[in-house]
Amino acid sequence: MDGAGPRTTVTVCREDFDIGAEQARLTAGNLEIGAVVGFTGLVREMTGAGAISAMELEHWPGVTEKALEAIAAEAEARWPLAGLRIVHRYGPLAPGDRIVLVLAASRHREAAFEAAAFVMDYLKTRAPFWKKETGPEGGCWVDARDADDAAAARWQDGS
Amino acid sequence: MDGAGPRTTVTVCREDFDIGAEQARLTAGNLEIGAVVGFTGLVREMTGAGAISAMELEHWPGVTEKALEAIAAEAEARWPLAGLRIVHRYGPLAPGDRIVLVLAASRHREAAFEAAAFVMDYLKTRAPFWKKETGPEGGCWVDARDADDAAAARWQDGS
Amino acid sequence: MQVLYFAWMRERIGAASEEVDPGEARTARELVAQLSARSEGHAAAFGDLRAVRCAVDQEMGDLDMTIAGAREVAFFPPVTGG
Amino acid sequence: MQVLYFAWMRERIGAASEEVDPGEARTARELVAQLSARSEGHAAAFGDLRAVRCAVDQEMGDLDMTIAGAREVAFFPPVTGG
Repeated sequence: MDGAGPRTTVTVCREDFDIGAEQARLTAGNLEIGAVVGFTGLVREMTGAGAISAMELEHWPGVTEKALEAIAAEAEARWPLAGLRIVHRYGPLAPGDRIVLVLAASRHREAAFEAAAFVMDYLKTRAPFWKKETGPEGGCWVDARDADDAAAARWQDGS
Repeated sequence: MDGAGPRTTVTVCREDFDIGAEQARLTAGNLEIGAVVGFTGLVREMTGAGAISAMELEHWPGVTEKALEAIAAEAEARWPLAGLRIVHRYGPLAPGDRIVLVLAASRHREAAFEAAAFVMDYLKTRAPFWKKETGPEGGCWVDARDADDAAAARWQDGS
Repeated sequence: MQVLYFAWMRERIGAASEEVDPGEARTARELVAQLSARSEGHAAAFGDLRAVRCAVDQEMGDLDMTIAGAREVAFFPPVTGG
Repeated sequence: MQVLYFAWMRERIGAASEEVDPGEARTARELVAQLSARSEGHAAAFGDLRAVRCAVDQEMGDLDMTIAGAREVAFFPPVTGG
Protein backbone atom coordinates (compact mmCIF):
# COMPACT_ATOMS: atom_id res chain seq x y z
CA MET A 1 0.00 0.00 0.00
CA ASP A 2 2.90 2.37 0.57
CA GLY A 3 4.55 1.80 -2.78
CA ALA A 4 6.63 -1.03 -1.32
CA GLY A 5 3.74 -3.43 -1.92
CA PRO A 6 2.23 -5.70 0.66
CA ARG A 7 4.34 -7.69 3.08
CA THR A 8 3.61 -11.31 2.24
CA THR A 9 5.27 -14.41 3.63
CA VAL A 10 4.50 -18.11 3.56
CA THR A 11 5.92 -20.75 5.90
CA VAL A 12 5.37 -24.52 5.89
CA CYS A 13 6.86 -26.10 9.01
CA ARG A 14 6.54 -28.72 11.73
CA GLU A 15 6.68 -26.18 14.55
CA ASP A 16 3.77 -24.41 16.22
CA PHE A 17 3.28 -20.66 15.65
CA ASP A 18 2.60 -17.69 17.95
CA ILE A 19 -0.42 -15.71 16.74
CA GLY A 20 0.36 -12.55 18.70
CA ALA A 21 3.99 -12.48 17.52
CA GLU A 22 2.97 -13.18 13.91
CA GLN A 23 0.42 -10.38 13.96
CA ALA A 24 2.86 -7.94 15.58
CA ARG A 25 5.44 -8.73 12.89
CA LEU A 26 2.90 -8.28 10.08
CA THR A 27 1.72 -4.86 11.26
CA ALA A 28 5.04 -3.48 12.61
CA GLY A 29 5.88 -0.08 11.20
CA ASN A 30 2.78 0.26 8.99
CA LEU A 31 0.46 2.84 10.55
CA GLU A 32 -1.98 2.68 7.64
CA ILE A 33 -3.30 -0.73 8.72
CA GLY A 34 -6.76 -0.38 10.25
CA ALA A 35 -7.84 -4.04 10.22
CA VAL A 36 -6.25 -7.45 10.68
CA VAL A 37 -8.29 -10.61 10.22
CA GLY A 38 -6.78 -13.86 11.46
CA PHE A 39 -7.88 -17.41 10.84
CA THR A 40 -6.57 -20.25 12.99
CA GLY A 41 -7.39 -23.87 12.13
CA LEU A 42 -7.22 -26.44 14.93
CA VAL A 43 -7.28 -30.26 15.10
CA ARG A 44 -10.73 -31.33 16.33
CA GLU A 45 -11.00 -34.39 18.55
CA MET A 46 -14.49 -35.26 17.33
CA THR A 47 -16.44 -37.69 19.46
CA GLY A 48 -18.10 -41.10 19.25
CA ALA A 49 -17.06 -43.46 16.44
CA GLY A 50 -15.14 -40.69 14.69
CA ALA A 51 -13.03 -39.74 17.72
CA ILE A 52 -9.41 -39.20 16.86
CA SER A 53 -6.34 -39.46 19.06
CA ALA A 54 -3.75 -38.16 16.57
CA MET A 55 -3.32 -36.73 13.10
CA GLU A 56 -0.52 -36.88 10.56
CA LEU A 57 -0.35 -34.15 7.93
CA GLU A 58 1.49 -35.11 4.75
CA HIS A 59 2.49 -32.51 2.17
CA TRP A 60 4.55 -32.10 -1.00
CA PRO A 61 7.70 -30.19 -0.02
CA GLY A 62 8.53 -27.35 -2.38
CA VAL A 63 5.25 -27.56 -4.26
CA THR A 64 3.20 -26.74 -1.16
CA GLU A 65 5.09 -23.48 -0.68
CA LYS A 66 4.62 -22.56 -4.34
CA ALA A 67 0.89 -23.30 -4.12
CA LEU A 68 0.49 -21.11 -1.03
CA GLU A 69 2.50 -18.31 -2.63
CA ALA A 70 0.28 -18.45 -5.72
CA ILE A 71 -2.84 -18.21 -3.52
CA ALA A 72 -1.32 -15.24 -1.65
CA ALA A 73 -0.49 -13.50 -4.95
CA GLU A 74 -4.06 -14.03 -6.14
CA ALA A 75 -5.41 -12.51 -2.90
CA GLU A 76 -3.12 -9.50 -3.29
CA ALA A 77 -4.36 -9.00 -6.84
CA ARG A 78 -7.98 -9.03 -5.70
CA TRP A 79 -7.86 -6.90 -2.52
CA PRO A 80 -5.84 -3.85 -1.38
CA LEU A 81 -3.77 -5.62 1.27
CA ALA A 82 -1.01 -4.19 3.44
CA GLY A 83 0.20 -7.63 4.43
CA LEU A 84 -0.61 -11.32 4.21
CA ARG A 85 0.85 -14.16 6.25
CA ILE A 86 0.28 -17.91 5.81
CA VAL A 87 1.73 -20.52 8.17
CA HIS A 88 0.81 -24.19 7.69
CA ARG A 89 2.15 -27.07 9.75
CA TYR A 90 2.81 -30.65 8.70
CA GLY A 91 3.83 -33.83 10.52
CA PRO A 92 2.26 -35.30 13.67
CA LEU A 93 -0.46 -33.29 15.43
CA ALA A 94 -2.83 -33.90 18.34
CA PRO A 95 -6.39 -32.72 19.06
CA GLY A 96 -6.33 -29.04 20.03
CA ASP A 97 -3.13 -28.36 18.09
CA ARG A 98 -2.99 -25.42 15.71
CA ILE A 99 -2.72 -26.44 12.01
CA VAL A 100 -2.87 -23.26 9.98
CA LEU A 101 -2.71 -19.49 10.42
CA VAL A 102 -3.80 -16.89 7.87
CA LEU A 103 -3.47 -13.19 8.66
CA ALA A 104 -4.69 -10.49 6.28
CA ALA A 105 -4.04 -6.79 6.97
CA SER A 106 -5.65 -3.86 5.20
CA ARG A 107 -6.92 -0.31 5.72
CA HIS A 108 -10.51 -1.43 6.18
CA ARG A 109 -12.10 -4.59 7.47
CA GLU A 110 -13.96 -5.68 4.33
CA ALA A 111 -10.78 -6.45 2.37
CA ALA A 112 -9.14 -8.16 5.35
CA PHE A 113 -12.17 -10.41 6.00
CA GLU A 114 -12.61 -11.36 2.36
CA ALA A 115 -8.94 -11.99 1.69
CA ALA A 116 -8.56 -14.25 4.74
CA ALA A 117 -11.67 -16.25 3.79
CA PHE A 118 -10.50 -16.50 0.18
CA VAL A 119 -7.05 -17.77 1.17
CA MET A 120 -8.60 -20.46 3.38
CA ASP A 121 -11.05 -21.56 0.68
CA TYR A 122 -8.31 -21.84 -1.93
CA LEU A 123 -5.84 -23.42 0.49
CA LYS A 124 -8.38 -26.13 1.36
CA THR A 125 -8.84 -27.08 -2.29
CA ARG A 126 -5.48 -26.26 -3.93
CA ALA A 127 -2.56 -26.74 -1.52
CA PRO A 128 -1.09 -30.28 -1.51
CA PHE A 129 -1.77 -31.38 2.07
CA TRP A 130 -3.36 -34.66 3.12
CA LYS A 131 -4.66 -35.45 6.60
CA LYS A 132 -4.54 -38.93 8.10
CA GLU A 133 -6.44 -39.33 11.35
CA THR A 134 -5.78 -42.03 13.92
CA GLY A 135 -8.93 -43.22 15.69
CA PRO A 136 -10.11 -46.26 17.65
CA GLU A 137 -10.06 -48.36 14.46
CA GLY A 138 -6.66 -47.25 13.22
CA GLY A 139 -5.57 -44.72 10.61
CA CYS A 140 -7.95 -43.15 8.13
CA TRP A 141 -7.27 -40.62 5.39
CA VAL A 142 -9.67 -37.69 5.58
CA ASP A 143 -12.06 -37.27 2.63
CA ALA A 144 -12.28 -33.95 0.83
CA ARG A 145 -15.43 -32.00 1.76
CA ASP A 146 -17.88 -30.97 -0.97
CA ALA A 147 -18.48 -27.83 1.12
CA ASP A 148 -14.86 -26.82 0.54
CA ASP A 149 -15.24 -27.08 -3.24
CA ALA A 150 -18.41 -24.99 -3.05
CA ALA A 151 -16.65 -22.41 -0.86
CA ALA A 152 -13.79 -22.10 -3.34
CA ALA A 153 -16.16 -21.88 -6.31
CA ARG A 154 -17.89 -18.77 -4.95
CA TRP A 155 -14.74 -16.71 -5.67
CA GLN A 156 -14.72 -17.64 -9.35
CA ASP A 157 -17.87 -15.90 -10.57
CA GLY A 158 -16.44 -12.42 -10.72
CA SER A 159 -12.96 -13.28 -11.97
CA MET B 1 -21.80 -26.69 21.59
CA ASP B 2 -21.21 -29.13 24.45
CA GLY B 3 -24.48 -28.49 26.24
CA ALA B 4 -22.82 -25.81 28.35
CA GLY B 5 -23.42 -23.25 25.60
CA PRO B 6 -20.82 -21.02 24.08
CA ARG B 7 -18.23 -19.22 26.15
CA THR B 8 -18.97 -15.54 25.60
CA THR B 9 -17.38 -12.57 27.32
CA VAL B 10 -17.34 -8.83 26.69
CA THR B 11 -14.84 -6.34 28.10
CA VAL B 12 -14.73 -2.55 27.70
CA CYS B 13 -11.49 -1.16 29.12
CA ARG B 14 -8.68 1.36 28.77
CA GLU B 15 -5.96 -1.29 28.71
CA ASP B 16 -4.48 -3.00 25.67
CA PHE B 17 -5.23 -6.71 25.05
CA ASP B 18 -3.08 -9.72 24.19
CA ILE B 19 -4.48 -11.54 21.15
CA GLY B 20 -2.61 -14.80 21.73
CA ALA B 21 -3.64 -14.96 25.38
CA GLU B 22 -7.27 -14.09 24.55
CA GLN B 23 -7.44 -16.79 21.89
CA ALA B 24 -5.81 -19.40 24.17
CA ARG B 25 -8.37 -18.60 26.88
CA LEU B 26 -11.29 -18.84 24.45
CA THR B 27 -10.29 -22.26 23.09
CA ALA B 28 -8.87 -23.81 26.28
CA GLY B 29 -10.37 -27.21 27.05
CA ASN B 30 -12.71 -27.32 24.06
CA LEU B 31 -11.34 -29.87 21.57
CA GLU B 32 -14.36 -29.50 19.27
CA ILE B 33 -13.20 -26.09 18.03
CA GLY B 34 -11.82 -26.35 14.50
CA ALA B 35 -11.75 -22.67 13.56
CA VAL B 36 -11.09 -19.34 15.26
CA VAL B 37 -11.51 -16.08 13.36
CA GLY B 38 -10.07 -12.96 14.94
CA PHE B 39 -10.60 -9.33 14.00
CA THR B 40 -8.30 -6.62 15.33
CA GLY B 41 -9.04 -2.95 14.67
CA LEU B 42 -6.13 -0.49 14.82
CA VAL B 43 -5.82 3.30 14.90
CA ARG B 44 -4.68 4.48 11.45
CA GLU B 45 -2.36 7.44 11.20
CA MET B 46 -3.68 8.48 7.78
CA THR B 47 -1.53 10.90 5.84
CA GLY B 48 -1.66 14.39 4.33
CA ALA B 49 -4.32 16.80 5.56
CA GLY B 50 -6.12 14.04 7.45
CA ALA B 51 -3.05 12.89 9.40
CA ILE B 52 -3.79 12.24 13.04
CA SER B 53 -1.46 12.30 16.02
CA ALA B 54 -3.88 11.01 18.64
CA MET B 55 -7.39 9.70 19.18
CA GLU B 56 -9.82 9.84 22.08
CA LEU B 57 -12.54 7.21 22.25
CA GLU B 58 -15.61 8.22 24.26
CA HIS B 59 -18.24 5.69 25.28
CA TRP B 60 -21.32 5.31 27.45
CA PRO B 61 -20.30 3.25 30.49
CA GLY B 62 -22.74 0.46 31.30
CA VAL B 63 -24.75 0.89 28.12
CA THR B 64 -21.77 0.02 25.91
CA GLU B 65 -21.34 -3.32 27.65
CA LYS B 66 -25.06 -4.09 27.32
CA ALA B 67 -24.95 -3.22 23.61
CA LEU B 68 -21.97 -5.51 22.99
CA GLU B 69 -23.60 -8.32 24.97
CA ALA B 70 -26.76 -7.98 22.88
CA ILE B 71 -24.70 -8.18 19.68
CA ALA B 72 -22.90 -11.27 21.00
CA ALA B 73 -26.21 -12.92 21.89
CA GLU B 74 -27.53 -12.21 18.40
CA ALA B 75 -24.41 -13.80 16.87
CA GLU B 76 -24.83 -16.88 19.05
CA ALA B 77 -28.45 -17.20 17.95
CA ARG B 78 -27.44 -17.07 14.29
CA TRP B 79 -24.35 -19.33 14.19
CA PRO B 80 -23.25 -22.49 16.04
CA LEU B 81 -20.45 -20.91 18.07
CA ALA B 82 -18.23 -22.52 20.68
CA GLY B 83 -17.05 -19.17 21.97
CA LEU B 84 -17.17 -15.45 21.31
CA ARG B 85 -14.95 -12.74 22.78
CA ILE B 86 -15.27 -8.97 22.37
CA VAL B 87 -12.76 -6.49 23.82
CA HIS B 88 -13.14 -2.77 23.05
CA ARG B 89 -10.90 -0.04 24.42
CA TYR B 90 -11.79 3.56 25.26
CA GLY B 91 -9.79 6.61 26.32
CA PRO B 92 -6.67 8.03 24.67
CA LEU B 93 -5.10 6.06 21.81
CA ALA B 94 -2.27 6.66 19.35
CA PRO B 95 -1.74 5.58 15.71
CA GLY B 96 -0.91 1.86 15.59
CA ASP B 97 -2.74 1.14 18.85
CA ARG B 98 -5.23 -1.72 18.99
CA ILE B 99 -8.86 -0.56 19.44
CA VAL B 100 -11.02 -3.66 19.27
CA LEU B 101 -10.73 -7.44 19.25
CA VAL B 102 -13.42 -9.90 18.18
CA LEU B 103 -12.76 -13.64 18.33
CA ALA B 104 -15.30 -16.20 17.11
CA ALA B 105 -14.71 -19.93 17.59
CA SER B 106 -16.68 -22.74 15.95
CA ARG B 107 -16.35 -26.25 14.53
CA HIS B 108 -16.00 -25.01 10.97
CA ARG B 109 -14.65 -21.83 9.44
CA GLU B 110 -17.82 -20.56 7.75
CA ALA B 111 -19.61 -19.84 11.05
CA ALA B 112 -16.51 -18.30 12.62
CA PHE B 113 -15.88 -15.97 9.66
CA GLU B 114 -19.50 -14.88 9.40
CA ALA B 115 -20.00 -14.35 13.13
CA ALA B 116 -16.85 -12.22 13.46
CA ALA B 117 -17.84 -10.07 10.46
CA PHE B 118 -21.40 -9.74 11.79
CA VAL B 119 -20.22 -8.63 15.24
CA MET B 120 -17.96 -5.98 13.71
CA ASP B 121 -20.71 -4.68 11.41
CA TYR B 122 -23.20 -4.40 14.27
CA LEU B 123 -20.61 -3.00 16.70
CA LYS B 124 -19.75 -0.24 14.22
CA THR B 125 -23.38 0.86 13.96
CA ARG B 126 -24.90 -0.01 17.35
CA ALA B 127 -22.37 0.26 20.17
CA PRO B 128 -22.15 3.74 21.77
CA PHE B 129 -18.58 4.72 20.97
CA TRP B 130 -17.45 8.02 19.47
CA LYS B 131 -13.99 8.71 18.05
CA LYS B 132 -12.34 12.12 18.25
CA GLU B 133 -9.16 12.46 16.22
CA THR B 134 -6.45 15.04 16.87
CA GLY B 135 -4.77 16.28 13.69
CA PRO B 136 -2.73 19.29 12.56
CA GLU B 137 -5.82 21.52 12.83
CA GLY B 138 -6.97 20.31 16.23
CA GLY B 139 -9.64 17.84 17.32
CA CYS B 140 -12.28 16.46 14.99
CA TRP B 141 -15.11 14.02 15.68
CA VAL B 142 -15.14 11.16 13.17
CA ASP B 143 -18.18 10.97 10.90
CA ALA B 144 -20.12 7.73 10.64
CA ARG B 145 -19.41 5.86 7.38
CA ASP B 146 -22.27 5.03 5.01
CA ALA B 147 -20.33 1.84 4.21
CA ASP B 148 -20.81 0.71 7.81
CA ASP B 149 -24.59 1.14 7.60
CA ALA B 150 -24.60 -0.84 4.35
CA ALA B 151 -22.44 -3.57 5.92
CA ALA B 152 -24.82 -3.89 8.87
CA ALA B 153 -27.90 -3.91 6.61
CA ARG B 154 -26.73 -7.01 4.72
CA TRP B 155 -27.39 -9.16 7.82
CA GLN B 156 -31.04 -8.08 8.03
CA ASP B 157 -32.44 -9.64 4.86
CA GLY B 158 -32.63 -13.19 6.13
CA SER B 159 -33.67 -12.45 9.70
CA MET C 1 -35.64 13.84 34.09
CA GLN C 2 -31.94 13.43 33.43
CA VAL C 3 -30.75 14.34 29.91
CA LEU C 4 -27.37 13.04 28.71
CA TYR C 5 -25.18 14.28 25.84
CA PHE C 6 -22.24 12.59 24.15
CA ALA C 7 -19.36 13.47 21.81
CA TRP C 8 -19.73 16.77 19.92
CA MET C 9 -23.24 17.31 21.33
CA ARG C 10 -21.73 17.25 24.83
CA GLU C 11 -19.00 19.67 23.72
CA ARG C 12 -21.40 22.15 22.08
CA ILE C 13 -23.76 22.12 25.05
CA GLY C 14 -20.88 22.25 27.50
CA ALA C 15 -22.28 19.56 29.80
CA ALA C 16 -22.47 15.78 29.86
CA SER C 17 -25.85 15.83 31.59
CA GLU C 18 -28.48 18.14 33.00
CA GLU C 19 -31.71 17.86 35.00
CA VAL C 20 -34.67 18.88 32.83
CA ASP C 21 -38.40 19.29 33.41
CA PRO C 22 -39.94 17.90 30.20
CA GLY C 23 -43.09 19.98 30.67
CA GLU C 24 -45.54 19.24 27.83
CA ALA C 25 -43.01 17.27 25.74
CA ARG C 26 -44.26 13.75 25.01
CA THR C 27 -41.62 12.57 22.52
CA ALA C 28 -37.86 12.99 22.21
CA ARG C 29 -38.50 15.35 19.26
CA GLU C 30 -40.70 17.59 21.39
CA LEU C 31 -38.05 17.54 24.11
CA VAL C 32 -35.45 18.61 21.52
CA ALA C 33 -37.58 21.64 20.60
CA GLN C 34 -37.64 22.67 24.24
CA LEU C 35 -33.92 22.00 24.85
CA SER C 36 -32.86 23.93 21.72
CA ALA C 37 -34.18 27.14 23.28
CA ARG C 38 -31.96 26.78 26.34
CA SER C 39 -28.74 28.26 24.89
CA GLU C 40 -26.80 28.88 21.69
CA GLY C 41 -24.84 25.71 22.45
CA HIS C 42 -28.04 23.68 22.68
CA ALA C 43 -29.29 25.20 19.42
CA ALA C 44 -25.98 24.31 17.74
CA ALA C 45 -26.02 20.76 19.11
CA PHE C 46 -29.57 20.20 17.78
CA GLY C 47 -29.01 22.16 14.56
CA ASP C 48 -29.12 19.16 12.23
CA LEU C 49 -31.47 16.49 13.54
CA ARG C 50 -30.38 14.02 10.85
CA ALA C 51 -27.14 13.72 12.86
CA VAL C 52 -28.90 13.18 16.22
CA ARG C 53 -29.67 9.79 17.73
CA CYS C 54 -31.41 9.17 21.04
CA ALA C 55 -32.06 6.62 23.75
CA VAL C 56 -34.87 6.64 26.31
CA ASP C 57 -33.99 4.87 29.57
CA GLN C 58 -31.03 3.38 27.68
CA GLU C 59 -33.13 1.92 24.84
CA MET C 60 -31.96 3.18 21.45
CA GLY C 61 -34.67 4.56 19.19
CA ASP C 62 -35.64 7.47 16.98
CA LEU C 63 -36.77 10.98 17.88
CA ASP C 64 -40.43 9.98 17.81
CA MET C 65 -39.99 7.65 20.80
CA THR C 66 -42.20 8.47 23.74
CA ILE C 67 -40.52 9.93 26.79
CA ALA C 68 -43.54 9.51 29.05
CA GLY C 69 -42.37 8.36 32.48
CA ALA C 70 -38.73 8.23 31.39
CA ARG C 71 -36.04 8.87 33.97
CA GLU C 72 -33.24 9.39 31.43
CA VAL C 73 -33.06 10.56 27.82
CA ALA C 74 -29.73 10.56 25.95
CA PHE C 75 -28.80 12.42 22.76
CA PHE C 76 -25.73 11.57 20.68
CA PRO C 77 -24.32 11.56 17.13
CA PRO C 78 -24.16 8.36 15.04
CA VAL C 79 -21.71 5.97 16.69
CA THR C 80 -18.18 5.51 15.32
CA GLY C 81 -16.54 2.75 17.34
CA GLY C 82 -14.68 -0.34 16.22
CA MET D 1 10.30 -40.23 -15.92
CA GLN D 2 9.77 -39.95 -12.15
CA VAL D 3 6.28 -40.79 -10.86
CA LEU D 4 5.27 -39.59 -7.39
CA TYR D 5 2.46 -40.83 -5.13
CA PHE D 6 0.95 -39.20 -2.04
CA ALA D 7 -1.31 -40.11 0.88
CA TRP D 8 -3.33 -43.33 0.46
CA MET D 9 -2.08 -43.78 -3.12
CA ARG D 10 1.48 -43.92 -1.75
CA GLU D 11 0.39 -46.40 0.93
CA ARG D 12 -1.43 -48.71 -1.51
CA ILE D 13 1.43 -48.70 -3.98
CA GLY D 14 4.01 -49.03 -1.22
CA ALA D 15 6.34 -46.37 -2.61
CA ALA D 16 6.53 -42.58 -2.65
CA SER D 17 8.11 -42.56 -6.10
CA GLU D 18 9.32 -44.80 -8.89
CA GLU D 19 11.19 -44.45 -12.17
CA VAL D 20 8.86 -45.26 -15.08
CA ASP D 21 9.28 -45.53 -18.84
CA PRO D 22 6.07 -43.97 -20.17
CA GLY D 23 6.33 -45.93 -23.42
CA GLU D 24 3.44 -45.00 -25.70
CA ALA D 25 1.52 -43.06 -23.02
CA ARG D 26 0.86 -39.45 -24.11
CA THR D 27 -1.49 -38.32 -21.32
CA ALA D 28 -1.65 -38.88 -17.58
CA ARG D 29 -4.70 -41.10 -18.17
CA GLU D 30 -2.76 -43.33 -20.55
CA LEU D 31 0.07 -43.49 -18.03
CA VAL D 32 -2.43 -44.58 -15.37
CA ALA D 33 -3.56 -47.49 -17.56
CA GLN D 34 0.03 -48.64 -17.82
CA LEU D 35 0.81 -48.13 -14.11
CA SER D 36 -2.33 -49.99 -13.01
CA ALA D 37 -0.95 -53.19 -14.53
CA ARG D 38 2.22 -53.06 -12.42
CA SER D 39 0.85 -54.60 -9.19
CA GLU D 40 -2.29 -55.20 -7.16
CA GLY D 41 -1.33 -52.16 -5.11
CA HIS D 42 -1.17 -50.00 -8.22
CA ALA D 43 -4.53 -51.35 -9.40
CA ALA D 44 -6.04 -50.54 -5.98
CA ALA D 45 -4.56 -47.02 -5.94
CA PHE D 46 -6.00 -46.27 -9.39
CA GLY D 47 -9.26 -48.17 -8.77
CA ASP D 48 -11.47 -45.06 -8.68
CA LEU D 49 -10.16 -42.34 -10.96
CA ARG D 50 -12.72 -39.81 -9.67
CA ALA D 51 -10.56 -39.72 -6.52
CA VAL D 52 -7.27 -39.24 -8.38
CA ARG D 53 -5.66 -35.86 -9.07
CA CYS D 54 -2.41 -35.31 -10.95
CA ALA D 55 0.36 -32.81 -11.60
CA VAL D 56 2.80 -32.79 -14.51
CA ASP D 57 6.14 -31.17 -13.69
CA GLN D 58 4.44 -29.74 -10.61
CA GLU D 59 1.57 -28.12 -12.54
CA MET D 60 -1.82 -29.30 -11.25
CA GLY D 61 -4.22 -30.49 -13.93
CA ASP D 62 -6.59 -33.28 -14.91
CA LEU D 63 -5.85 -36.76 -16.22
CA ASP D 64 -6.04 -35.62 -19.84
CA MET D 65 -2.95 -33.41 -19.43
CA THR D 66 -0.15 -34.24 -21.80
CA ILE D 67 2.92 -35.88 -20.30
CA ALA D 68 5.08 -35.41 -23.41
CA GLY D 69 8.59 -34.42 -22.34
CA ALA D 70 7.65 -34.41 -18.64
CA ARG D 71 10.32 -35.27 -16.11
CA GLU D 72 7.88 -35.79 -13.22
CA VAL D 73 4.24 -36.86 -12.94
CA ALA D 74 2.51 -36.93 -9.53
CA PHE D 75 -0.72 -38.70 -8.54
CA PHE D 76 -2.63 -37.92 -5.35
CA PRO D 77 -6.11 -37.82 -3.79
CA PRO D 78 -8.07 -34.57 -3.41
CA VAL D 79 -6.23 -32.34 -0.95
CA THR D 80 -7.44 -31.98 2.66
CA GLY D 81 -5.24 -29.36 4.32
CA GLY D 82 -6.17 -26.31 6.35
